[in-house]
Amino acid sequence: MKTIILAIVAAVLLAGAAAYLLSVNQKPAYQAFSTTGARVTPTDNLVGPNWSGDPQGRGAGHRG
Amino acid sequence: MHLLRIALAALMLGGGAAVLAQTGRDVPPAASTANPSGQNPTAASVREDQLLRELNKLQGRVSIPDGKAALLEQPQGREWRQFREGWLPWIGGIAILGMLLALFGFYFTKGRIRLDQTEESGVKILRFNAFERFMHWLTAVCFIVLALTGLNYIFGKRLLMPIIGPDAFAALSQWGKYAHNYLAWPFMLGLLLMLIVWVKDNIPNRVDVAWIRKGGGFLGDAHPSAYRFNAGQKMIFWIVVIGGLLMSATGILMLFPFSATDINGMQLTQAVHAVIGVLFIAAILAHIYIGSLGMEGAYDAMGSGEVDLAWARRHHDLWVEEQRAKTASGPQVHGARPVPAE
Amino acid sequence: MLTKRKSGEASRGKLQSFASGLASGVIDRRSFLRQSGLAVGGLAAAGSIQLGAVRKARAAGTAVSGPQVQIKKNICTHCSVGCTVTAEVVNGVWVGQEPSWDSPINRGTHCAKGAAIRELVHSERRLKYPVKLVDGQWQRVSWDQAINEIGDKLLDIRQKYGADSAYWLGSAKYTNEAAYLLRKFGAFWGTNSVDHQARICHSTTVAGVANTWGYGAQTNSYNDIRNAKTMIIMGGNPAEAHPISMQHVLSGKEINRANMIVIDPRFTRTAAHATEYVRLRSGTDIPLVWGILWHIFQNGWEDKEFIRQRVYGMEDVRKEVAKWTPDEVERVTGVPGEQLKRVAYLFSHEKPATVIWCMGATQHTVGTANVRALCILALATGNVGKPGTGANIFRGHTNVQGATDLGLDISTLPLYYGLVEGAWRHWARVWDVSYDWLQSRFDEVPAKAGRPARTRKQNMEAPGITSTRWFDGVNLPEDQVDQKANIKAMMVFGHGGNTVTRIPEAVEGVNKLELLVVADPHPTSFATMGNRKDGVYLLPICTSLEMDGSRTASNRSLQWGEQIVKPAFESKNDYEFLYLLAKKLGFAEELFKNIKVENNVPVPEDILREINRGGWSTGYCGQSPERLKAHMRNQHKFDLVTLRAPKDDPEVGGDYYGLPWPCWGKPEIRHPGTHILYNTNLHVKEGGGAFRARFGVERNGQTLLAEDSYPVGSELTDGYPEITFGILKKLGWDKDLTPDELATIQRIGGNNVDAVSWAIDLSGGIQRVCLERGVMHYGNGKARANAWNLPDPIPVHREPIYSPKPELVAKYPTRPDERQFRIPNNGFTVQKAAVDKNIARSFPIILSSGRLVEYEGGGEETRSNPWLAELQQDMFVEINPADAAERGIKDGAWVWVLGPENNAKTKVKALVTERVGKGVAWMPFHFAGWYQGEDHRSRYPAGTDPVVLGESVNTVTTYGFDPVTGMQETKVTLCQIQAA
Amino acid sequence: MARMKFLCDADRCIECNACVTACKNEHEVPWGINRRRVVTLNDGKPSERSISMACMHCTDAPCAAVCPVNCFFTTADAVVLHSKDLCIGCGYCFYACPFGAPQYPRVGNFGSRGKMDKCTYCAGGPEADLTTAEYEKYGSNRLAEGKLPLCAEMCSTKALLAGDGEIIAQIYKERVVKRGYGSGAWGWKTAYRETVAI
Repeated sequence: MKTIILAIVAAVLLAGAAAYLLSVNQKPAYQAFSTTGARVTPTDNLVGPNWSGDPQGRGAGHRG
Repeated sequence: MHLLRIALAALMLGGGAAVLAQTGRDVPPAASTANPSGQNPTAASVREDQLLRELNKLQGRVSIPDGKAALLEQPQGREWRQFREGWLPWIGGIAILGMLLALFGFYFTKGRIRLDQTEESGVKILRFNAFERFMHWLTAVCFIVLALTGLNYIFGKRLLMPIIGPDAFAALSQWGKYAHNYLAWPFMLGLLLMLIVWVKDNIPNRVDVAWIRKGGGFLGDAHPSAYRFNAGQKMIFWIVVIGGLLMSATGILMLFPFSATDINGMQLTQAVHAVIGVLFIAAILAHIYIGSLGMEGAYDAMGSGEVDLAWARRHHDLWVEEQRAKTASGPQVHGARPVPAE
Repeated sequence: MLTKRKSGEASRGKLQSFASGLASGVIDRRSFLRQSGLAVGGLAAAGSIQLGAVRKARAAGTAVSGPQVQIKKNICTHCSVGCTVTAEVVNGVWVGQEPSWDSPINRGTHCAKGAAIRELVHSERRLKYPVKLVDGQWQRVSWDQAINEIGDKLLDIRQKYGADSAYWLGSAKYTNEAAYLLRKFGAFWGTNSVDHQARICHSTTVAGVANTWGYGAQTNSYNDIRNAKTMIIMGGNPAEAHPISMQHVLSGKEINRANMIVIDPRFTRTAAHATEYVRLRSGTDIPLVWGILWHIFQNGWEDKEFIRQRVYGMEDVRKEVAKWTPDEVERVTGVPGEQLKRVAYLFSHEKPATVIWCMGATQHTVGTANVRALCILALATGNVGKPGTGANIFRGHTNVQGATDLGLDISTLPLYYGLVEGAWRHWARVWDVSYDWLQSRFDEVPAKAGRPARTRKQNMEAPGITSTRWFDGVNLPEDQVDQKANIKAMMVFGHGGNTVTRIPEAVEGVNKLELLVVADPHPTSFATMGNRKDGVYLLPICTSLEMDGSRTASNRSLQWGEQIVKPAFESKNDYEFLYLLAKKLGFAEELFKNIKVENNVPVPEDILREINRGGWSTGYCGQSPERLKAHMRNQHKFDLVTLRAPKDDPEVGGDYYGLPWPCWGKPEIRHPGTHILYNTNLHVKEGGGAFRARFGVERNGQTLLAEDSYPVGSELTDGYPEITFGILKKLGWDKDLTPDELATIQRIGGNNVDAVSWAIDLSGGIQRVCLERGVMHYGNGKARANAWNLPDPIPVHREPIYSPKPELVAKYPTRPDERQFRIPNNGFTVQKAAVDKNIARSFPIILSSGRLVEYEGGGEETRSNPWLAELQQDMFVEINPADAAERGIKDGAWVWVLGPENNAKTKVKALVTERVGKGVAWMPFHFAGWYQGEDHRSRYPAGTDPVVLGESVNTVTTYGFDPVTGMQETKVTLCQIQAA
Repeated sequence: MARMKFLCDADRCIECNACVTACKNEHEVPWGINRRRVVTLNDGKPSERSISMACMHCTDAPCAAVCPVNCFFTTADAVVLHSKDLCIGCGYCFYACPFGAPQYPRVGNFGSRGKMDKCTYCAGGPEADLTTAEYEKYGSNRLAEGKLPLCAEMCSTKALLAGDGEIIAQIYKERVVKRGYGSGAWGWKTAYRETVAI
């Protein structure tokens, strides 16, 4: 049983690491779709203040 | 329905997710000559029906950086929907319920394979070391969660949502998606480790052929000899490896959408991922059955890692001899504690 | 990151029914809402989130259409089509735009810029407060301090160098009132160097067309194009420059199954809808038009009767056209003869036919000749002065027509009076200032480099320096500039720094200036040019949407725009700034003598009334503020095709929409305006007219007056000269004048009363009397196919300065070098040098430039609008696949475009397309902020840099100016492109 | 009850992008999210045509079918809307959509793309009509104000028609009869399984 527990812990840790790496690789649309010629000031209607698209949550936002 | 045919074909070939990098070819102009001067642009207009017949999707030019927006129309979206909402639930349902029924039927007809007395010598032999068990359980745990969350995409809204309601189901699915995306990585890691560690013991050889001819002992009562892994175990190994790699490849492609292929490629990737997924789940159900309920004492191999020497001599005789030859001081004995067979 | 679900009220029971409801397919939103636990109550909490100021107003009303919404109507400030903008304002914040269904011009529609115009008034990239450049850094200053320092510096420059050393670069985005005010301001300051974007837009059109048949403006209108059976769109891309005009063009094309012939070196979005596309080599417009005329004269398809009655000098044209046989035309233009024959047949048979042109015809060293050739084509086929015909000149900016009319032009005073003494005396009377005082404001010019000196009077009557060459006025050696001293101060109002050719030399000019003032909603590229450390002021001026005023659309209709919101941030409107500056410079009292000023802001209605009091020559006398506002209230009453309101309507009965000038007489006589110019099928009181008899009555034994052709209902049934008081007496009509009209004429005439013409009679009596008798007071003359006072009386083909075919330059050279507008125009020398250095081999690709629909003008304003900037984020060059393949250039890759002068280079993206032919490249001209590969974003004051920056095409464009108007040659030069 | 549809008359569309910026203006759509865009086929050649495309609000919408959380609903006048509260941002609707309508606030990987946003036919979302909450999540609700989508109302050449399917089909048919040419109701066969017979 000990190895199973160990496996679960390892899985969760690795998943956490993957989550972090994946969210770091994630870009808001205003960055992904603007070229070197543009300096964009993001606005957040329709996508919520923290770009998650979730209008309620106030999670870590990519403001400005 | 050509999408499904491709999906099945890809499955048959066992080829990895067909990475179809269909670059957007320009639409063949009706009358493109070197110099358009003198032509009648109004009459030369492209027509939708003609274009769709020739190219089956309409690719153009847009001035915004998002290249995907240049795809005006891809009717394959409806075909993919037909596969995902029509075929896939049936394939999944038949595969999984079928396997469950099969196992259920087998259990109630052949019953549990009991350890007979000759296989309880009270002496243990190490079957799998700690690391092997760790990597197995790492992969297995992740697989279970991935399977459940994966099935949730297909059957969640049909079975679970009516029970717990859309809000809770949406939250669950959101969590399911995160779990699926992030636990996929430990699963792939575990898969890789298993491949590396066990591949040498899973190369099929003559002994396996004989094993299969005897139906693995199910038909007659004689126990065909086997090395560390018998043919059945080798089969499940290769199913896990090939299926796992296919799932990983298509999974990564889907996790980074449009990085390697266009939208039709993504549709196909999802189709392959889903079909192989349900079949993979079916296969693993059998593995879980035989490794736990189906055969008494089998769980210990992966539970504590030690099995009874007599059981081992019966089921994996050639493996025991190898072990004895390797360790001149006789079989690995861990402590003199006799462990009662559960 | 757990997404927080609804707060606990999602009861299981309600959700249960939701799922089953879903299974049954369509459910309406109300039930979806109820079943899924998103009951209205649960959402009130979501509404409590604090958001930006704009939405706070929106939060005030539950919806935009709540009771507090005020509707304000103004006119789009971008192009000259004149679309009405309907704004929804809540608590002084502009929260939404609605389609302006009532306007007969745009009927609810907009283009990309019009639909995004709300962003301009609260754009966070606006210049928010005055700034001053202090040792290389932008420093915030107050308005008072800025005006004080600028005023002192101007007075200092005036004292040291003279009035001509301050250049007043006005704007085509001005309202009519502001444009008139700036021209008057320039006159009171004492210089004729007051110009604006018309110089680089249709200056050649105004000169060429005015010298053909009287007025240099669109003869018909966008709506009238719906009547056309054939339309030639030559050197114009209305699909990108005037999108709403395409609503009328395409509707007309559909309703009449009309022929839409597009002649352009580039296969534009307009050409995509043509029924015949003609691709010619850039700069060969005249050979092409003569090629068409060759077929018309060859087959006798011309309208002989029309030519006999109303055209002078067509036989000279026949001689020139005879030279242009189909194979010579093909050799020069690249267009096969057979195709031009088809075009000639359609244009001369399937009538009414109209000619539409834009910058493609005007921005050449032969611009004036180009437009005259087009007019002659229309005249030869009788396609002028009737519905569906005429020269539909699509003007560029929102009020380039009005600003041109009201004098922002170095060669005239408001309303085309010119700079002769009679014009100055007319305006002195209207402005109620003494002519001598005005004369005293001008410099005396000493003799220089062999040129005789000029008295104040002579200098007062000499045109200034064109806006296309302001930096030559700064850079050239002192003795080459024919005024007291070089230009030392640039006062830039609403004008981009990147729309004039030869930017490297403009940068040098900016460095040499002693004072640069930019009064604009945005800093413009002027703020980034050169490496100045001081002497630059940026003053925030609000857009025309934030102030009242009228603007003249391309079809000569005037529309009144009401203020939508107060000027944003610390910006002031043009009237207030000009008032404050005039006060500082000491002539505010004279300038605003009969214009009411309320707490520093002159009242626009008063300015328009002064324009009405002086606007007799061009018919700007009938458009009173009250009548214009009545039109804006009753837009829905005007017909879609005739633009006319029903006769019996109390407020706007019988008027054409916007009282298109000329609108004769005083507002009281309610002249309806003139929808179609030179239309002899209507009574002059109904908007009829004839060609102006402004070139005399007779020449070389031939009459210049119309022959048995006259406006319907005219008492004079033949050609007649301009009407003066003397002629009125000869006709015995002077008894119709009222006593005070007579008194005014006598006061004006002084000892030569008979010479008082219809244009300087401030009482309007002569006009009133003539109108009553069906006579057009500006005469009934012939249009001139031969304009003997212009450099090329009959338009002649001349190769562009940088021609890709050196062998043709010998046969068709440009005009010899000559001094024009106070500085030398060495076009001939430059062309010869280009041929000698074989520029065409090292710079083999023809470079043309033009419009994008998403941007406008210099682009600073539209590139600061994120909704537009997102659609065009990179400056690019269109290059033909064959040329790209030769140079290993892929679509979307970075390339260098190299220009033949100043070894200029620009780093842009390549757009590989067949839109341009082999050996041709095209670039938009709206970008700025990058310069020869360097990104100058940091040079803008903090936070005012536009969203999108890029290289300016005019960095690589070259020398070349039209002899008549100084127009630049941005439509054709040479370049080399190489992968970056 | 009306069956709302879009029809873009490609023989009038001049790619002026008024529909795009009108949508951006009306709903304050952020940079990077393109509810509507204009695609030009055969760009630069005589057969070139531009078509404005957002969401066609399909009959039996593929997006609604494949959504793992069933967050879509179709209103009585056949406008396909969705709830951003239920959406888990999985991106399946984008694969199913024949017209590429769904947009996502974040781009990069499948993981956390945020809630899908798409053209709402100016009909808002499940929130109560004309409330601030609706505006923040779905934009304005013109249909509730008795108006039509602003993209079609402001189209410079009246190429983009919006409203009841029969009415706009009739308008388009009359145009084609009068002018003698028409490249067809783009996307109708795929979206509505029927097209305008010209």
